[in-house]
Amino acid sequence: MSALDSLRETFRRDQVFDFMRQGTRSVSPGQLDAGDGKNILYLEDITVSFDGFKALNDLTMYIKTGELRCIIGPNGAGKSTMMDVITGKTRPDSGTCFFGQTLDLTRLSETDIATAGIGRKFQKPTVFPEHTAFENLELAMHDAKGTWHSLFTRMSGEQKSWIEETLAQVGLLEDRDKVAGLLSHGQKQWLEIGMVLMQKPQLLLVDEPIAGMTRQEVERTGQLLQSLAGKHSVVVVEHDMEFIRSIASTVTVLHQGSVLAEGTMDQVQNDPKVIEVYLGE
Amino acid sequence: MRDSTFKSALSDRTAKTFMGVLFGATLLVTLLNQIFPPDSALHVSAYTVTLLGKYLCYALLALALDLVWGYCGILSLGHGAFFALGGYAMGMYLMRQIGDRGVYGNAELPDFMVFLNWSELPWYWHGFDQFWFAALMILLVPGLLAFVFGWLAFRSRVTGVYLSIITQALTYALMLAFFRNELGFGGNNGLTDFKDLLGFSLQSDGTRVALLMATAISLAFAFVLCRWITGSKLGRVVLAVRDAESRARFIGYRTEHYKLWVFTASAILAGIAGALYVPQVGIINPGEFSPLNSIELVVWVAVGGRATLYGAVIGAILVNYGKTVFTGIMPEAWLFALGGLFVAVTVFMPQGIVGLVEKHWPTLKQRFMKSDSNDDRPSAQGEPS
Amino acid sequence: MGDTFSRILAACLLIMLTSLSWAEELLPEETAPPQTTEETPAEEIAAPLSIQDILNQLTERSFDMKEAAIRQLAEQDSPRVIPLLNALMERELVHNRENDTISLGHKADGEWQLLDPVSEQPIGTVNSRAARPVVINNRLRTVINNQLALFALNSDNSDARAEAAEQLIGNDDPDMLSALRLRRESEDNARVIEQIDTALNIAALSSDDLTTRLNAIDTLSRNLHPEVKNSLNDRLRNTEVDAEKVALEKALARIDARIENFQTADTIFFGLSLGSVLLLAAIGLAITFGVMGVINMAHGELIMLGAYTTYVVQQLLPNSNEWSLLIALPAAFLVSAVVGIFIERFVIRFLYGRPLETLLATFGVSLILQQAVRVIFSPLNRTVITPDWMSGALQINPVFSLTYNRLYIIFFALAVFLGLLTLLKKTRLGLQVRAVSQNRTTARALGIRSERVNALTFGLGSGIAGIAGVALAQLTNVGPNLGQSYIIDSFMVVVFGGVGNLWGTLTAAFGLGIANKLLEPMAGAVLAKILVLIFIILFIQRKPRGLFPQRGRAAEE
Amino acid sequence: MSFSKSMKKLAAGVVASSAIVYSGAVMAADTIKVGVLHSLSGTMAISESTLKDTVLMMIEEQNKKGGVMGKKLEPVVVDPASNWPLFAEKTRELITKEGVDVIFGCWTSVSRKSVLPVVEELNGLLFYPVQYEGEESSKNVFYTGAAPNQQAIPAVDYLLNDLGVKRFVLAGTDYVYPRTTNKILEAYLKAKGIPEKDIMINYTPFGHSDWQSIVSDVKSFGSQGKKTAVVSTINGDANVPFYKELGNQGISAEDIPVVAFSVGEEELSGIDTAPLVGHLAAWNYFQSVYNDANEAFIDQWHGFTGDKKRVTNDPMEATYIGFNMWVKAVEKAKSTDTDKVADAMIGIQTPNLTGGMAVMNENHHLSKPVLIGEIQDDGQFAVVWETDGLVKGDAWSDFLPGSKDLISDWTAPIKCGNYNTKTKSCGGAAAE
Repeated sequence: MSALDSLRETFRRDQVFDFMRQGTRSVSPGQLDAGDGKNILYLEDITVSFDGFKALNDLTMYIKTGELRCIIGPNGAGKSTMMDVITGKTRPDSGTCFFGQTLDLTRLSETDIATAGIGRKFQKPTVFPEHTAFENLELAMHDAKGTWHSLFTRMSGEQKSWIEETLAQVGLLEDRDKVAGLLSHGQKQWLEIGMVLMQKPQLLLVDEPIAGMTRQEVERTGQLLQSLAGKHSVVVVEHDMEFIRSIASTVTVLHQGSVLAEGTMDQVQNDPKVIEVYLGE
Repeated sequence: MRDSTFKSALSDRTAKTFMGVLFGATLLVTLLNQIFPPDSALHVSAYTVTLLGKYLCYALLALALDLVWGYCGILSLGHGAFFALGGYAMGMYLMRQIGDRGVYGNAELPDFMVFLNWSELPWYWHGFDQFWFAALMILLVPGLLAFVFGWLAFRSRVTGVYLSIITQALTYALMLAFFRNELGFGGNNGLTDFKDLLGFSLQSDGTRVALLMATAISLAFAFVLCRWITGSKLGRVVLAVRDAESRARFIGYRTEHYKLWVFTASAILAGIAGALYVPQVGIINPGEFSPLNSIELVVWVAVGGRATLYGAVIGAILVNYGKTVFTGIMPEAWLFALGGLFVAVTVFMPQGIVGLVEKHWPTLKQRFMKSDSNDDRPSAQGEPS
Repeated sequence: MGDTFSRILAACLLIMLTSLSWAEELLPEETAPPQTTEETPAEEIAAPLSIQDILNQLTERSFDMKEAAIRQLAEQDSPRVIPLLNALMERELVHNRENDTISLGHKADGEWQLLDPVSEQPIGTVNSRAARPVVINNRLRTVINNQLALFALNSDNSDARAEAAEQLIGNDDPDMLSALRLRRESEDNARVIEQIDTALNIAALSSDDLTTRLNAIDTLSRNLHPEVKNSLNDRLRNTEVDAEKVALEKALARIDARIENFQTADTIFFGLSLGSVLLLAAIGLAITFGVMGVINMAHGELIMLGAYTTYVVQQLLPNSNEWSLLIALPAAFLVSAVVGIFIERFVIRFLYGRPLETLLATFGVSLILQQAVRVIFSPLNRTVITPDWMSGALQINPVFSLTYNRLYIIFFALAVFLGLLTLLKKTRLGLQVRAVSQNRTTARALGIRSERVNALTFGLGSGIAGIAGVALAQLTNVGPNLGQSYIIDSFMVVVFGGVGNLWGTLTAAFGLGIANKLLEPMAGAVLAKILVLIFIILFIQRKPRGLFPQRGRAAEE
Repeated sequence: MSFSKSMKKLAAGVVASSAIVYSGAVMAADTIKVGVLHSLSGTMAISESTLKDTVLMMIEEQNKKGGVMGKKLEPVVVDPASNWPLFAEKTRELITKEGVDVIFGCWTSVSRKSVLPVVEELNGLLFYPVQYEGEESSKNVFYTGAAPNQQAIPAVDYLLNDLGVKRFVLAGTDYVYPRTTNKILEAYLKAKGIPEKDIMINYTPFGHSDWQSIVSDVKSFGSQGKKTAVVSTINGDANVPFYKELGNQGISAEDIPVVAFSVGEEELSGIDTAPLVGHLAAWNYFQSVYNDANEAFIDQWHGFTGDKKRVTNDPMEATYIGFNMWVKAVEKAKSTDTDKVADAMIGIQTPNLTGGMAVMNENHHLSKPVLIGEIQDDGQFAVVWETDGLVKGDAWSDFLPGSKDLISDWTAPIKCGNYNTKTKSCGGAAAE
């Protein structure tokens, strides 16, 4: 944000000066404030439009701390766009998007959001092809991320073992030194999940985790995600109804950029609107 | 031990081989030049010494570029600018050292200022009579320029072709600026007719050899430094930025900082190269800013082989040696050879000479692999570490 | 100052036509054999001399002598005067060193065909070094032109008269003025009258009568002819009369004010013209680089090839310079296109998806092309003749004129642009090009032979570069370095405009062109350029994808 | 050889050691090697490649005559590729590696400046054939081109006296030659009583191609009542677009004559000169000069290049003079040793191509006639004015404050390139 913008910020009529808002800013910026019972993510009337076409149409949705939420919806329903908004890749035209009580995600950069505790696994697995699996995790590891630090840092024993644990968790221990580019599609998916885990995120956004996985792999992924829920909040976007049924507590159906229905799997499946949409396809 | 430190980088095998070859060659040349009388068959003339010195400067420059291009994926078409700025800083020092031995015998002003009747020394020339100051500037000026430029560019995520083109615009603008005599850097003629450096006459073989040595040492130092950087976690992050920038951002790296860091570091190295270059060739002028030079530099790295460091060095030396030879034996046609080489390399050996060698010489490859498993990414094939 | 030179040519031609007719009638009487005089003309001055004698004085080296001779010649009452003066202007009066006489001469296969200056009868030939054209300098040219103008005043053609009158403006030689006055009475053509009045008014400025002077000043204050301004300034320096001073200052102020406006108009025109040059240079690149994502460093050399093609065409058709350009255009297009396709097939084909490496390869290619040209055409610049319809300027008024070549080039650039646009939008090839540039795999899936399309696209881009070369050959050097001087600017334009967007390229070209020209007066040529570059750098920071960002292979990276 | 060893130990002194390198190199040679140091590629190839051919032609001619001192001449051609540091490197190569006895080369000032330290260090011999800004005189360099007082000053005199010019535009490319020349002219014009406001100075970058604004400025500057002329020191490449623009904006020589110092027959050969008739150039030689020596030279040139259209120009004449003088000097000194030849050079006379004699002065500059020619429609110049006698080249201009007291005299007792007549001392490093 350039100096000018911040100046404008200071003089916004609808806002009190920062120094007077001390009370509300009890948590220093970058710190998450999402105690138990509170929601960890607030999306309120978010609208995003790409030259005319509304990808999100005042979408409102809340994610509770520690819950595992599945999001379904036909193509172009705005699932990925929503993820982009949360991770700061896309800026909404209107609406608010808070991480916990204090962090206004629409103001933070991708990096800030990542460090604040939101990890994202992309739809198309993106890992660092020329690094080994181990190194991929090392890079993702929750740690100081400054340039000078990374120049002088040496990996400590527990960091090493932590990485190995995660490798085991995503079942890549024997491929630890394989260059990521050479891993199979499924392995890449896992590696990426592993990387997200290494970030110690509060909130995981998982975009189509099981694409291109075998049956067994799918099951293991399911277990993995469930095991994560609780200490982390997890948002899964998926097409595969079976998979969702197998893991989901709450399901949100997106349609044309806004929430069509929300509830348990059975509820949404019997929801006439949902049926209409899906049969309509 | 995965995270290389300066010490480990110093002691790793490639570095050892590299420095071995480097110092071996320079020492040999030095001895041949100093011990044998000029008329003996074994004598190495001052010509060869300065020539070698020039090659090593270019090698250092290529090394600097390889760091940003090979490892960080930033194709800078403006690295010549940093080289030239370093050169000018050194040139200004040498200029002031001439003192009253200029043709006009003016102790204050360099000759070109006298005959364009400048009344007194422009402010930015002050301090350059001190070597330490000049030395500082050699690091500072290119560094600062790179920092400011990079900060602007990377912050606003200018990438790929766009970045390349504006780096080119940068060096082009600087060239035009330095051509202007009003700027007070001697315009097209640049700075020349240097007398001595730190009190040693630039025309004595002793100084020449010393300069060659200095260049060799700084090249070796830079090489080890680069290996350290690329071997450290920073190096891995930088590679990550090159391969999947957004991914790196989403796991919490301020990629622009990393790019900026590497870009600046590389610019400083380029500056040093320039500073060593000037006293050996005896002139610095705006031609060094010419965008074509920068492009050619990129080609050296491509010829040698990207993201291998020593590839860049080999490329720079080979191409320039070729130039020296061909401009001599086939003055009319050498450009054909050069152009042909560039085309052939980019089309038929994208990994450059080094890549080719590694492919067709498994035994050699083995040797490299062992020592390079940490950081020789392009050739990494899931080798054991 | 208008295009004096071409004006003179026109005048002379007409005069020759009119005068030749008389010459033929009078020939029989004038068949005196060419005699040569050994005496120096100095002594002879008094006695009446034959035309041949007068001419022979031109063998003198001193220009004063020559001038005297010319004036003498002009006074002769003979139909030969005008043709001879023209011959002198055209360097067709030659000094035969063998017998030290002057005669008409034409060079033909290394020899001078000499003609008798009076009878125009051939009087033999001498080898090319035995005779030399009579040398005249600027002063003599002015004298001759004035004399010719004087004659032309009474020509039947009104344009000739007008030009003659303008030539005489600011000339204070009394008998010239009287001639003008004489003409003024019988003259009916408005344009001629205007010119004559200007001339007479200027003369009136130096009359002794104040009121005449004031009137003259008043009428002149509406006149932009530079001579007017000069003479008013002169007057202002010399006059003591306050009333006149005031009047003069008012008049000058008025004139300057008008000139001011026209100068801004000038600057805009210059900007447009520079813009059109940039557009021509960049537009081919907008295809190869913008649409295909090939960083073609050899683009400049393709332009150069176009320029050389123009040269070759003119060499092949030596006596058709007027329309040889029309042949050069398609020729240049073909040559560059073929070379382009060649490059694409043998180099770039292997490098798709690696834009930064195409840069290196094509840089090599550019070196080769340059040296090739040096070897074939020698490193010297080559002459490209500018056809008459392209030289000179469109004189809107004495202070504001648009040079034809630039005018044409502006239109030409726009034409090329529109042509290209329609090609891409309307034709099947255009469709395929865009398809491939968007997504080659899908395009292939749809059965588009992307191989072929690529080759054709690159050929197209290169061909257009060739066409640009034809135009640029009219403005600048045709030499091996032609390309280098345009390549960087072209890239700036394309990137500034936004890769892959033709409209962007158009806007960028004209935008930068005009900006440059607006800066130039205050900053100077170099600084202006630097400022523009810095602006581009900063602009790219703000909008990292240029003016009109567009998706496309180059934009992807 | 023991001698040279001890020498080596004794003297780190460069001159000595390299003198040995040098002599050692030539001892073996039974031919005399002549270095040719002109760019064959890059931006300067346009002008320089012609001079390369000229030298080769002269050598061929000389060898036909039986060489020099019974030895054949052997040309060594290298390509410094218009790259200034490369000029220095190639010089070193020519002298130490090839062991040439003399070098003919350079065109731009910067290339000469870059070569200068090397020839001085290795005590080589350089003949520099191009008109230049002066302000230099080296023991090892002979300047056969014009110094400012052999081109600029007479030209301006012609404008002042013969054409009655009152206002001057000094237009040049922004590098040292125009800068210095214009400084000199400015001082000179002021001395002649031309007020500041009647002098317009304008600099443009190399290869400047868009002259619209500048030409129209000149046009309006010229329409102020007083006779105006342009003194152009615009460098090679930029001239074509400049003259084209002049022609198109209808500036004829009668209105505003342009007198150029860097435009010769060769530059014109790239332009359609019809609209330029009457514009001027000042040189020491024109191809159109009529005398047998010149005709012979032209024929020889056409023969050598096999191209009847090839033109000759002033730098070629300078090369011609320089070469002949060197031959004479070598025969006079009976040696190719630099110092001997350099001493022999002074006072040498050879015919120039304009019907007179060229004299090498003690300041290593020539005495030459100055001619002013008007451009003709056939791309040639017609001489309209020339100096009565020879003008002696002045190494240090009297019109620059820095150098008015400096002279150059390489004969005993002064033996100095920049001798200060005030302090009676040899200032600067050129002393040794």
